[in-house]
Amino acid sequence: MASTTITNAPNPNRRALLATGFALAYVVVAVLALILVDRNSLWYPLYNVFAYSMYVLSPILIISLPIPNPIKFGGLAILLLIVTPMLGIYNNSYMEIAVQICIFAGLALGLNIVVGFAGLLDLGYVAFFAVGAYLWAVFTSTSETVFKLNGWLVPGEMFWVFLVIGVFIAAFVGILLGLPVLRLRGDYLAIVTLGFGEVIRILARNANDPINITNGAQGLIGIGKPPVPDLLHGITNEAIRIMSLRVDNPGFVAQQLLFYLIAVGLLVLIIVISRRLEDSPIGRAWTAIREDEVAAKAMGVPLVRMKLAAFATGASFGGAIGVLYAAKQAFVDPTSFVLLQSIIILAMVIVGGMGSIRGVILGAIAMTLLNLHVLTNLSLQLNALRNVNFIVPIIDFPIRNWPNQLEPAKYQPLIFGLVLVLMMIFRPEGLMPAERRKLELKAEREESAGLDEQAAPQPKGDA
Amino acid sequence: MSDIVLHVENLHSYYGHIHALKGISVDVKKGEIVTLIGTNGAGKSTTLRTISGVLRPKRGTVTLKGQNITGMRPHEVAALGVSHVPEGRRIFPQLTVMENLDMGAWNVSDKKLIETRKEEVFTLFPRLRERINQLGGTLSGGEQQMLAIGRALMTRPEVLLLDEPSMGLAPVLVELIFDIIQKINKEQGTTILLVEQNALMALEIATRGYVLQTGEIVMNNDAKVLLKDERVRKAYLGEE
Amino acid sequence: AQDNVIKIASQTPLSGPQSVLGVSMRNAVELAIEQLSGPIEELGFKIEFVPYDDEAKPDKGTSNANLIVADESILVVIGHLNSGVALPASEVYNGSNLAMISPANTNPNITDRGYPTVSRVCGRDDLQGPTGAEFANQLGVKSVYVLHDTTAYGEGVARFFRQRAEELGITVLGFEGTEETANFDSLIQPILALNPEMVYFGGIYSQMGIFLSQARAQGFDGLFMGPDGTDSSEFAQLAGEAGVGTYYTSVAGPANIYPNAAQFIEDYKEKFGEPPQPFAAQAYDATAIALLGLQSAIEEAGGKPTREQVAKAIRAVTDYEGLTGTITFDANGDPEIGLYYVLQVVSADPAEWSNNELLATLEIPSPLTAAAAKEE
Amino acid sequence: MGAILTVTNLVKSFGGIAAVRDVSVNVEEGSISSIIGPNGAGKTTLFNLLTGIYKPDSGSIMFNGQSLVGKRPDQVNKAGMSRTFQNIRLFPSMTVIENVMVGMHSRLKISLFDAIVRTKKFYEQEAHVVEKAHRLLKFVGIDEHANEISRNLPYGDQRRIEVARALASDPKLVLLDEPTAGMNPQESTEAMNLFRKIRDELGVTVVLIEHDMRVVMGISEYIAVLDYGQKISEGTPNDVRNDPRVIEAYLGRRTTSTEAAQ
Amino acid sequence: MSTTATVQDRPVAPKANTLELVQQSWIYRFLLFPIGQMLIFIAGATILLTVIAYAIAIAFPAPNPNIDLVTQINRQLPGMIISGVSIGFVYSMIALGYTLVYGVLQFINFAHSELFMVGSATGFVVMKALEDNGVLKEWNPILMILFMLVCAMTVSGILAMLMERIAYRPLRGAPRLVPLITAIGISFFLIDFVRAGFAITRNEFNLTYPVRSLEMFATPVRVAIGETTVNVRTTSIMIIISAVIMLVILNYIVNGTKLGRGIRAVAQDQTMSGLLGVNVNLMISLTFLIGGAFGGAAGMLFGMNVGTITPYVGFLPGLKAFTAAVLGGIGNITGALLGGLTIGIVEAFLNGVLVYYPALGQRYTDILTFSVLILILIFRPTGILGKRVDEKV
Ligand SMILES: Nc1ncnc2c1ncn2[C@@H]1O[C@H](COP(=O)(O)OP(=O)(O)OP(=O)(O)O)[C@@H](O)[C@H]1O
Ligand SMILES: Nc1ncnc2c1ncn2[C@@H]1O[C@H](COP(=O)(O)OP(=O)(O)OP(=O)(O)O)[C@@H](O)[C@H]1O
Ligand SMILES: [Mg+2]
Ligand SMILES: [Mg+2]
Repeated sequence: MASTTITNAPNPNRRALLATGFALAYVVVAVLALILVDRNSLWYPLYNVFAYSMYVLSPILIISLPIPNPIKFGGLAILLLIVTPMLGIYNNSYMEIAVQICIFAGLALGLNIVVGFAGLLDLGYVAFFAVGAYLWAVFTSTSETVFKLNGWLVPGEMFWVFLVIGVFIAAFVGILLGLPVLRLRGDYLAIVTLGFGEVIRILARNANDPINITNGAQGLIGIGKPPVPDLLHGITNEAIRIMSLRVDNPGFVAQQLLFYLIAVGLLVLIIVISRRLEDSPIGRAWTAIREDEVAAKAMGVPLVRMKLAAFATGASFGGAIGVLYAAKQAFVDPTSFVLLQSIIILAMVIVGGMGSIRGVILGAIAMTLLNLHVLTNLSLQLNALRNVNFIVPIIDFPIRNWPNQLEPAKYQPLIFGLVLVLMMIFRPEGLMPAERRKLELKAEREESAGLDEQAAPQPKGDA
Repeated sequence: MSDIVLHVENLHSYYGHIHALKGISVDVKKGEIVTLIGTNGAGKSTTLRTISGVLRPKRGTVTLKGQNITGMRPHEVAALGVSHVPEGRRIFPQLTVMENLDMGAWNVSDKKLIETRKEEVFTLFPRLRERINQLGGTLSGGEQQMLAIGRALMTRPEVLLLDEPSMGLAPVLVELIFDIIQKINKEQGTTILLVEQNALMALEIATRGYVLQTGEIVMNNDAKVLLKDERVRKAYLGEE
Repeated sequence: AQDNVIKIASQTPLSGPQSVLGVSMRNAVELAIEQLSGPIEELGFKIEFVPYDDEAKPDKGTSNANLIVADESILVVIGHLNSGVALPASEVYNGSNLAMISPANTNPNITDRGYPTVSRVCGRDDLQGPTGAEFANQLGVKSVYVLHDTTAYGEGVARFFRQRAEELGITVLGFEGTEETANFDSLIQPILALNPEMVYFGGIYSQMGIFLSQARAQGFDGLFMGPDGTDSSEFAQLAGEAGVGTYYTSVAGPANIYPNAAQFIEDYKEKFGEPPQPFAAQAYDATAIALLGLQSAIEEAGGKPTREQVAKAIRAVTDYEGLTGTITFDANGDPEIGLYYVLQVVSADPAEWSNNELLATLEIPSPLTAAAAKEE
Repeated sequence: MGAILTVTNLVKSFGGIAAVRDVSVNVEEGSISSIIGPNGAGKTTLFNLLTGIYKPDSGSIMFNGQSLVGKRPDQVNKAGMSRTFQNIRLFPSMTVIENVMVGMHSRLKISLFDAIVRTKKFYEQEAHVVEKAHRLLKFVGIDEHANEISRNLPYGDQRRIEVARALASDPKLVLLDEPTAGMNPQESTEAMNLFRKIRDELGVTVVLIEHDMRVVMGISEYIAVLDYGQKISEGTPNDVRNDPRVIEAYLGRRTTSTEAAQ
Repeated sequence: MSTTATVQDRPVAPKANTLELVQQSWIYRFLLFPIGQMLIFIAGATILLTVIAYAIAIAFPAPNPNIDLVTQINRQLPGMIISGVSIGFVYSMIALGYTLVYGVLQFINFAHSELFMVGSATGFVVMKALEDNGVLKEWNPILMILFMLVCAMTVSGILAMLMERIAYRPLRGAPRLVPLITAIGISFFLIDFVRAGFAITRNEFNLTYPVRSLEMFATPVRVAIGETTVNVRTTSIMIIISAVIMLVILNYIVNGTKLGRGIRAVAQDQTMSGLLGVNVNLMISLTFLIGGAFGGAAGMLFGMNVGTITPYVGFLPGLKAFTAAVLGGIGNITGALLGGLTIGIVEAFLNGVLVYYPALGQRYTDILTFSVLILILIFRPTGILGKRVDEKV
């Protein structure tokens, strides 16, 4: 984009070289840290917190390197398509978190189109995710739904077709929702989307009576998975052999690997589409709408059509991810699509940096790690220390005396909330803000040093 | 120098990285009308905003009647008798005309006094009396400007900071506003610091003037002298 | 390095609104390991306990499940509270042949999938619900209003109750689900207007207790019945006098009859300073079975067993005399014979909870066992 | 040349306030015209009605042979009428050139598909858009600031961006609402030259609202005067300047005399 | 000053007549008018919904042959109205907090529902303490409720102020979504903090108000209408009375006092208010204090009414109240009031009728309530009372 400013470092070549060297060293250290550790050691959980978090952040590091694109993307491809799968086979939990990160990053990017690009606050984004998930689920679940009773089920091979159908259905639902409500402003839109999210969830929960479509609160079990190609089985077995691992069920690992590859593929596709839309007349129109709706429409931007495009695009990402999610979880029930989920996805967008693709991904990584990895492992660490009756040196405090009530596992929401608050207070522009937003925010905050000015530039005359 | 009401020395203000004021010094004596003129973006409004505390300066001091008020918050400055009518009038759109005036009297607790002052304002601007219960946001531009000035007068300020009171007004109203400024100054003895694009008219009613250019004062003299100055005439009065 | 360490994991909600139950289950597992791992330690192995928090969320549960299977020293999982979490998580466990014993998932689907790794020590909704209906019929109830909490558990058991009740000729005046946890006014109005002889609430004590106290305060004077989610002294606390006379079905033996159970409650209180909640006794039993299975697997393997061996050994445990009855698993992992009890609350005092009156005991075979019996 | 814009009996009221009552105006193609009048006379409201931001209560707007009543703002823009705002309304955190590029939106033919797949058409059009935006920025004289964030530019330059943005959709007519408000005399002289250039070089009809009589009288060929929502006078600058009703309601005696002196 | 005269060419407003004098009087503006408005609205809404309910009952008889819908509605009607109105007032009081803060800072304070929760928890703690000290039965019930109200309002109000000071003030000037996320963070934090607090000190977090031990609250008032007797809980009546009193007071504060004018001014233009001498930060703090206090009061009243609360109790009423605030026109105080009542009453009626159609049931109440919301917003995009601001360009 024309706006990006070029850093004028004294010697860009040397800088690039240095940075690349650093990144390389970083990745190598992270990978070694992950494979060389003794998994039975006392401090493993804590260690794991750092080692894996470090590793997961490496794609962002590589993306930010000031080196030519082919090299950058080559490196990234190696990292994502070779190193991560190997690590994932070596330790399945790494693959799991990687898949979850891809899923949430994809969702966050979808919401980013709506909130970050077009500036429409959508609090019910999870509805589109649900649409995608239920779409695949009802057609493959072994639960006793009308689909099964009437023999409408489809085999796992159809996954790919449904991925595409999911995109369109979700986009369609997005438009359906958008048509009546897009004339609403800001917070009015927020409440309606929130309501819509709840409506979809309530429908999913209740559409088991009188006709059983979704199996209601029981959820749909035994959802189909895309068949694993032989090649992938081969690769997995080979990898297991090379690393001389003892794996109980290689087929399961291969399946996980397949999901990982699909998730990465989808995510890359979503990133590319986001990028291209952002840097196009459509992206410019979205920004214009976000900044000044009246001026935008007076300058010839058709508001409703552009907003619908944003809704539909964001929704379609959610739909595709939903199909993947259903297949991966093999189980779908309404509790995965609660308001809280929408809010967490929104938090990813904002914590990362609204409108910044890289930032949003980072936000998704940070929040997913925090939720699934960091807090869990900290609890495990405490538990491990308790099991060996560890005595904290210096203060001579036996961990075992640590009251049961104060176990960190019980305080995950508390810690999570605190982290959110602190992150926003110290980095209100997000972890990796979009260039545009950074400027915007800086100006505003400097000014509010004295007193808070109106966000818009000084009105010059009125009436 | 005891008659200096407002003393501004070597003021530096920033908007982010933009260095908007680069060492401004201004003195205003009691009962004077002093005008700041200058091109767009010269920093005139910024000077007023720094004085009234909307912006905090990086360096420099603002002294009001011998008291250092640098970096005070706007409501504290206002309590000391400084009224600032900012650019763009800033009427409270959802308050009625009456309530807007009441807001002006925020620091006055004597109810009777408030009533008398309102009367004074209505005498100055009979048009406002007709619109007592109209919402501020629906007034026309000129009416809003009257209301903004009237609101600022509710405290009987010692110092009135006026930022482009004539902007966007019909010629007939421009005249009216200038007349009123003079009247306030003469009848109530209010000291006025006036920022104007309409340099000609401003200099005509002012005692002294300062010329600003990109954040610095480039000229500073009696209004009469400035009016005759070659450069001023050329740059700010639009003469070829 | 530590090849002699065997870990037992638990996965239950430790945070969030359902943490009361989840924590209690986790505590019971810890208690069981502490009390019962002696024989295994004699074999030279150390049992470690690793509790995980599934937050009652399927994603979190699945992701934890992957963490769990990645830790090779974990050989058994005790969990979960919610069927919605157990179903996807057990897919992961099963994928790695890791045995899961469920103390609380009464949803039929848990075992109906026929996984060799997945067993449960609790009853099934499709047996417990009907038990309640049968009992209501015995009481001579003619009309009933059925409520549930819209969860897989609550709705499941309520449906089976309704189905059986209709078969028995009881008029079902209404069937409603609610997410509400505090203000039940709008639920109560139509019930008062319909005036059913009994209200059946498929859910958990925290919701039922509040509902019942409000319903009584507004003049509902019919009978009230719930499933095993009722079985907590907290119910008496919440419902107060309104709760006295409440019927509930349970799969856990009442403490005042089973000396083991009484002892368990005492030990639990002593260790954790509070009474155990519903499903704690089942969690204790599940752990005990896990330990038995481990022991025989170790003995068989002559060293550290594989997960597959452990899962097999657990299934092979027969006639385990637990707090909640005698358990032998069928091929799907259900207890062959489920014991279902019907009890009645006798006092508003929580301390009196263990004295609740046992009205009936039913032995119901699991579907698989029943089918086998029919064939013979 | 005939009238490019014909407004007949336009009426608009807000609640009880009749902002525009029965206004009829003709704008000749290729002319520079002004609308003046006291504050609150309904000038801006008239612009808002023309550009579809407000819907008229009654009356007709014929522009370039088609009726604009009931058209949305973006449709009006596409039909060839573009505008600036009384309170500058740029997209504050977009760069200068991006602002102008947004102005071209109604002339672009890009679908989501083109943007995602990056068809040849897309690249060609983007190249054209950038080139044309630079041309317009040169035209108004701020091309050197093309890549700056627009909110950081001084006020006068922001006005120019607005003009360039308004011209980006190749309009036949531009409406400029107080384009020289807050400018000093020297700057407004430059602005006047720019408006002439718009008409002379681009052949775009110009209609402005102004309170600065020097500008109004200096460049308008035709002036309409509104007061309380009604047209009270119209004609050449000379006609209007000497109309007693205009002097009474709007000009005031002193302005008339100072201006005469210049 | 010859020019002054030329501007004054519009007729002067006519002299006020007696009706206008009455309308300007204090009693009318701050007592009769707001209460009248509430009554008329409640009456209108219930009559409308009653008619609809009967129409539905006659047009679509219940599928269950054992049930005659018209009789059912006859029996339920008084109960539905009272429960709808009382929960409606609870929503209104919470919605006010959303609306006040929104009016001043233009952001949705998602943590507001937790102020409600903290209020209800405070009410519990106070009442429990009274019981433990044996004074519960001795105190005059009205006095006791007042005392509990004051405690709940103080705690929630101060908490709201702290929240603003710590988590929102540093973010002023940041994009609007940023404080939204901090608010969500605070919400998580507060819920878990309260849960942990009670879990540690009392080993449980189901908090049962000791209302049952009080004669006055334990037994409902029985009102016989025709052959049906209706049980009305004293606590419901208490909610309605307290809410009306408090709403009248709030209306007076906001529209009739200098403080209120200051708050409204800050809501519209902070800089300008500062320039006129208003301590902007103080006004914002006070706004949070008032909003928080109302949330706290609602929480305590709600707690007494339902008997048992948990740290998670804020979510649903919070969501409904947020909806109510938007429905009424966010930023508009009367709007919040009417929005809350609308949602409460509509919900009560939907619940009361839907229950008889097994294919629908109460589980669809929320969907239908949202449909009502969407429908209203489609026709009035800024809520019932929101001003239709065609943005002035
Ligand atoms: N809110 C703001 N953010 C960033 N820069 C600003 C802001 N306000 C003013 N500036 C910059 O500060 C400088 C001085 O502006 P100021 O408004 O004081 O000028 P001025 O002399 O009042 O001009 P004008 O006649 O246009 O009102 C200008 O370069 C302007 O671009
Ligand atoms: N959206 C609106 N709602 C209510 N009243 C409005 C609205 N827009 C304009 N008005 C009223 O219509 C009248 C005409 O306003 P308009 O802005 O058109 O005046 P103007 O001629 O442009 O004045 P100025 O020269 O001060 O800009 C004014 O009384 C104004 O208050
Ligand atoms: Mg200025
Ligand atoms: Mg105008």
